[in-house]
Amino acid sequence: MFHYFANPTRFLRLARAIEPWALWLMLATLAAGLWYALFSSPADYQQGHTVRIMYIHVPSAWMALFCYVAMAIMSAVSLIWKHPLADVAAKATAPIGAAFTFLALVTGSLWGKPMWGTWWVWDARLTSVLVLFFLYLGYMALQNAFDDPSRGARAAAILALVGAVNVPIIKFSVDWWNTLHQPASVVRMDGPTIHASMLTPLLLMAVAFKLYYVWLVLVRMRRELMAARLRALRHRQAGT
Amino acid sequence: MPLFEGTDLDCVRGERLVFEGVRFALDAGGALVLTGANGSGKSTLLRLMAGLLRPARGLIRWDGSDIADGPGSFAAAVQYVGHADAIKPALGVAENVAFWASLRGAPATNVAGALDAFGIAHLARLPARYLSAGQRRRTNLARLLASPARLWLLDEPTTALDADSAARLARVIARHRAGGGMVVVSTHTELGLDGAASLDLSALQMAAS
Amino acid sequence: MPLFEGTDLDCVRGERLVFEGVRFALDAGGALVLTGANGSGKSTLLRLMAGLLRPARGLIRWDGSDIADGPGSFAAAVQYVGHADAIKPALGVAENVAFWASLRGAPATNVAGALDAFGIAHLARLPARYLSAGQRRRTNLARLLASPARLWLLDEPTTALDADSAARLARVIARHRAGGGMVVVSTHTELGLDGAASLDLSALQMAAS
Amino acid sequence: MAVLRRELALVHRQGVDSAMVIAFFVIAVVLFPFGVGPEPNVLARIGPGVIWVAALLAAMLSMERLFQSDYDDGSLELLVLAPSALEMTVAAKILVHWLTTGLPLIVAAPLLAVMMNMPTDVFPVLLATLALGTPTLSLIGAVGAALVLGARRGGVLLSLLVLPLFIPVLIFAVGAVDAAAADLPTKAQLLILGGLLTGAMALSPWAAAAALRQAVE
Amino acid sequence: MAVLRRELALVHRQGVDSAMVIAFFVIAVVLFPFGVGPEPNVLARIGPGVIWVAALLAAMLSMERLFQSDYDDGSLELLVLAPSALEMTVAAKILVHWLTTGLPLIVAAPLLAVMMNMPTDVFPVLLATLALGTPTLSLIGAVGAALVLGARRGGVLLSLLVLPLFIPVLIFAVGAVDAAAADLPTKAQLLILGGLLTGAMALSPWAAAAALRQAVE
Ligand code: HEM
Ligand SMILES: Nc1ncnc2c1ncn2[C@@H]1O[C@H](COP(=O)(O)OP(=O)(O)OP(=O)(O)O)[C@@H](O)[C@H]1O
Ligand SMILES: Nc1ncnc2c1ncn2[C@@H]1O[C@H](COP(=O)(O)OP(=O)(O)OP(=O)(O)O)[C@@H](O)[C@H]1O
Ligand SMILES: [Mg+2]
Ligand SMILES: [Mg+2]
Repeated sequence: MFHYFANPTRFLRLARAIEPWALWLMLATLAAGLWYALFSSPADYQQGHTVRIMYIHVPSAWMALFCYVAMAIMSAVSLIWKHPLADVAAKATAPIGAAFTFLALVTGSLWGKPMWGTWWVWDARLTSVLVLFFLYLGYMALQNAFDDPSRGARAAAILALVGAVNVPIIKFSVDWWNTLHQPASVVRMDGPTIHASMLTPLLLMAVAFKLYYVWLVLVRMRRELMAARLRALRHRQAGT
Repeated sequence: MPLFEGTDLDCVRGERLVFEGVRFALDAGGALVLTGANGSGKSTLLRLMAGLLRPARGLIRWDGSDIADGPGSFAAAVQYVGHADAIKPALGVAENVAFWASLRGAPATNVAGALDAFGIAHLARLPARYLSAGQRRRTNLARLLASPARLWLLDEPTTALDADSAARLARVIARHRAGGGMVVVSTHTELGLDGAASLDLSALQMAAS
Repeated sequence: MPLFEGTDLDCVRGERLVFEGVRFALDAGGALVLTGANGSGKSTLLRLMAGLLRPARGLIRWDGSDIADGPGSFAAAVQYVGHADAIKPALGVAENVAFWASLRGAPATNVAGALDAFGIAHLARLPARYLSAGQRRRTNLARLLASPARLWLLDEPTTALDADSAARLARVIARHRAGGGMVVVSTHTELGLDGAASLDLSALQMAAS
Repeated sequence: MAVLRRELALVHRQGVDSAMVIAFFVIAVVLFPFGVGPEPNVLARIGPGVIWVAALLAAMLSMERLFQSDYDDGSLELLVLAPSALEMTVAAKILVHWLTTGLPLIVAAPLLAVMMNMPTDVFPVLLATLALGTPTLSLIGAVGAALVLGARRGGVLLSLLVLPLFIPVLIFAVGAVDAAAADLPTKAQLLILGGLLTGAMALSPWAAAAALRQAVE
Repeated sequence: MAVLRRELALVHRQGVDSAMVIAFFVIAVVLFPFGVGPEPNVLARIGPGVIWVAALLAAMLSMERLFQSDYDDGSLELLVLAPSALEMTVAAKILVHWLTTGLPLIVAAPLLAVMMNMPTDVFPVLLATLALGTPTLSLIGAVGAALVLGARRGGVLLSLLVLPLFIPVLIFAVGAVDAAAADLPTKAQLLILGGLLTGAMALSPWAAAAALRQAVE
């Protein structure tokens, strides 16, 4: 029976090899990014020092979207090709994405107070991000709600795919509706429109966040695989 | 007077008369096999005997007193195994059986032996959600041994059982009767109970109509 | 190449391996009887054959093409009767059967004959909530005749049936096979199917371990 | 359309369902004056929100059973196996759900609006939002109901999955009614509600069918 | 106390239930700002009402399944037949229901009160009303849950039966919080809530047990 629960040995080996690199690179870019962000980049001529919230807010907002897209893609892979690792990866991604979304919400709302004079408005961007956060929570709840883990994984995968319609809504909400929130200035068709002195730390922070994700997702996947192996062992001992 | 008896029982379900004038009597060590075509009223009679239904007419007496007369010694003396399984998928097999035993005040030490008697000792710690139809039924039957009761009411107990388990059940019933227990069982197949009385509900219906 | 065949089937349920290396083949007019102890995987194999479950390894082919390859001719060719009844208590017996027939595109005129074949024509207008266990099962089996299908998958179909109905079922199956139909049936009792192949899942498990 | 006929027959045979949904809706709305106190201007202010939140909860509550009984009694397996497309079956079930729960809400809404002291000239907009919004609720809810089949505490889980997706409907619907109350144009919000409905119609039967297929595994 | 142990084991084994109830409670409360608009003074005004209505709906939603699974799988028949008193069994189930749904609500309430902009000095009163009120909800709800066993669309029917009985609890609880907000004495309302709780404790296990007995016929 080993071929199904067989340890994806190759994956485990690869993961163990990548993890330290990801961790150290992440720490290095994070340190550089923070230094630029806090000391080397200028304060905005309108916003003053509050602009520095951007270096957390924007990368975490990007990560919130990135994690969801990754989760949806892996869900599709697991539904269509039934690749067992895809399930594990999607499952490992969800809480990370939820945490980044939470971070984007909190920093955004901290930023909103000085900029817009309120913590929260019900505009399209903010509302759709909140929906994204709830989607993450629903995904995790659904996954744990079944007696049979593989059933939970399949149901949650479908939810992830359905929820994917929210992603373009978040991305383009600022263009489709006139919102308080400002439109894209980095990721756009005609190239970035912000100054290099702000772009550098922003990109550094974005890379650091990505690396953090890579490291954490690998660690979580390894842990999940161990747990699955343990379960299989217990089933075998339980008889039949 | 027999220990367990019913006299002139009529039963109405959903405004329809299921049977009338049924009578039975059972003494220590006795067995009663209910047979009859589908819909002749076997399950209905068993529910009457358990006290889940009330007869429209007639009396069922345990040890001389009407079983409908509130909680008496009867509740402690009877165990009922119906079509439904009463098994919680989230709990282990042994936990399921142990719960019903402790609810009836029996010690948890009986459980292992009960599982063993039905050949499911190796499944004891498996969550019940993983059981097949026959394994579920055996778990359900293990309840009978986990807490002692004089009277067993079994509704088609061999459903979903393989031949080996059906033989085990026959042995378990024989031992129960040898110890003074009684059993009423409905069935469509041959159970192999020695010296059992039998009540054919189809024949009764013919006679009535 | 046989009309319906499975090769090297492994099945995993709830992270547990149920069986491995099962193979079967069935041709027009053929019958396959699944036997084996409780928990040996009969119901699981039937669900695989119906396409409700996917095998972890191996292929099931109908008329040469994999049944997992989207909706093909297979869906129209197969009828499955599982442990559950699929009967709505609020609808009448005939209405219940007629719904499943019309869902499969069969005319409603078949229904009366189907009920008659299982001896429940007199119950046609009764709401299904009043049925006994055996009457429900017969209603469920009547589906088979109400809309024609080449392949019948029956999971312990004689459960709760009285002797008379079991004989009716055997006749119905024989007629179906004589017309070129096929049947796969799991059972713990003797069904009396002539010239049926049989697959003992318990024996298979022994051999594997 | 055998499914449509059976579902309608079931609803008809089982009688009082729609009446119950209306009753729930009314009771939930009536609870608010109890909870908030009967000051007319506060009530009028929160009126559209309360009516819509109640509609949402009513839809969710009645949603839970959409596939549950079919799942429990084995009908679902047969529906999945049937040669007719599962997507159509699902669409028929959703349609019947809306006819028996959404439509009654629309009928009952004006009464509640009067109770909540809302000005009569916003009624047409309120009804328009309900007409566009409640089918969306049924469609989205069906996906959720299909996903939670067999889960523990399905009801609560369903609310977790579905309420966030209901939020956009709620916001734009209440936005439209509030705009109408302030004599502003409501076309934008109604268009968005229409868009949500179209999107849900396009996606939800497929998603729900996929969820049902994996539920019977 | 076998029942108590089994129920707790089931809850424990099935894991995230209480978390889900909290989540529902939070989402339902959060819906209101969506529906009503986020003006701080309006929110503070309707805060206690919204929190209590949400608590009520959360209790009701989780209530529905209290006896349902036992009914469906035949456990209920055995519980009725068992020699131990059915009333005690019912009381144990109600206790576990409260521990897993009522208690978490009390824990989550301060958070929501902050979100609704309620002044911090009414928190003790809010918590006191929840502590006295939520067990009453569990007790009343259990009777309703027992009564609707086997009914179609049990969920909606249950809400119809139970919500009217919940209203007195709602009124006095919100009354107490409002009084606290206005610096008035709250003892009277809290005493009434205590009285309702005592009455419910005395009556409900018997009523629920009687309802269960007739449900298995
Ligand atoms: C809770 C409130 C907020 C939320 C949920 C939120 C959400 C987001 C999201 C999801 C993105 C990524 C968009 C994309 O990839 O195209 C983003 C980007 C951004 N946000 Fe926010 N935001 C919030 C508040 C704010 C505030 C108050 C400001 C400052 C005025 C702000 C400024 C920005 C900027 C400058 C970007 C980068 C846009 C770009 O260059 O692509 N956000 N926000
Ligand atoms: N949903 C499920 N999840 C995980 N394992 C399951 C599931 N259903 C059944 N099993 C396991 O698969 C094995 C085969 O079950 P199956 O129901 O196919 O047996 P069966 O041969 O039909 O037995 P029976 O004669 O008792 O009906 C059993 O050991 C059972 O524990
Ligand atoms: N809940 C009910 N309400 C009304 N009538 C019922 C009910 N349950 C069963 N009946 C009717 O009572 C009669 C006897 O049913 P019962 O279940 O006792 O039959 P049975 O002998 O056990 O049959 P089987 O062999 O099929 O299990 C049947 O004709 C049935 O239609
Ligand atoms: Mg019977
Ligand atoms: Mg089986």
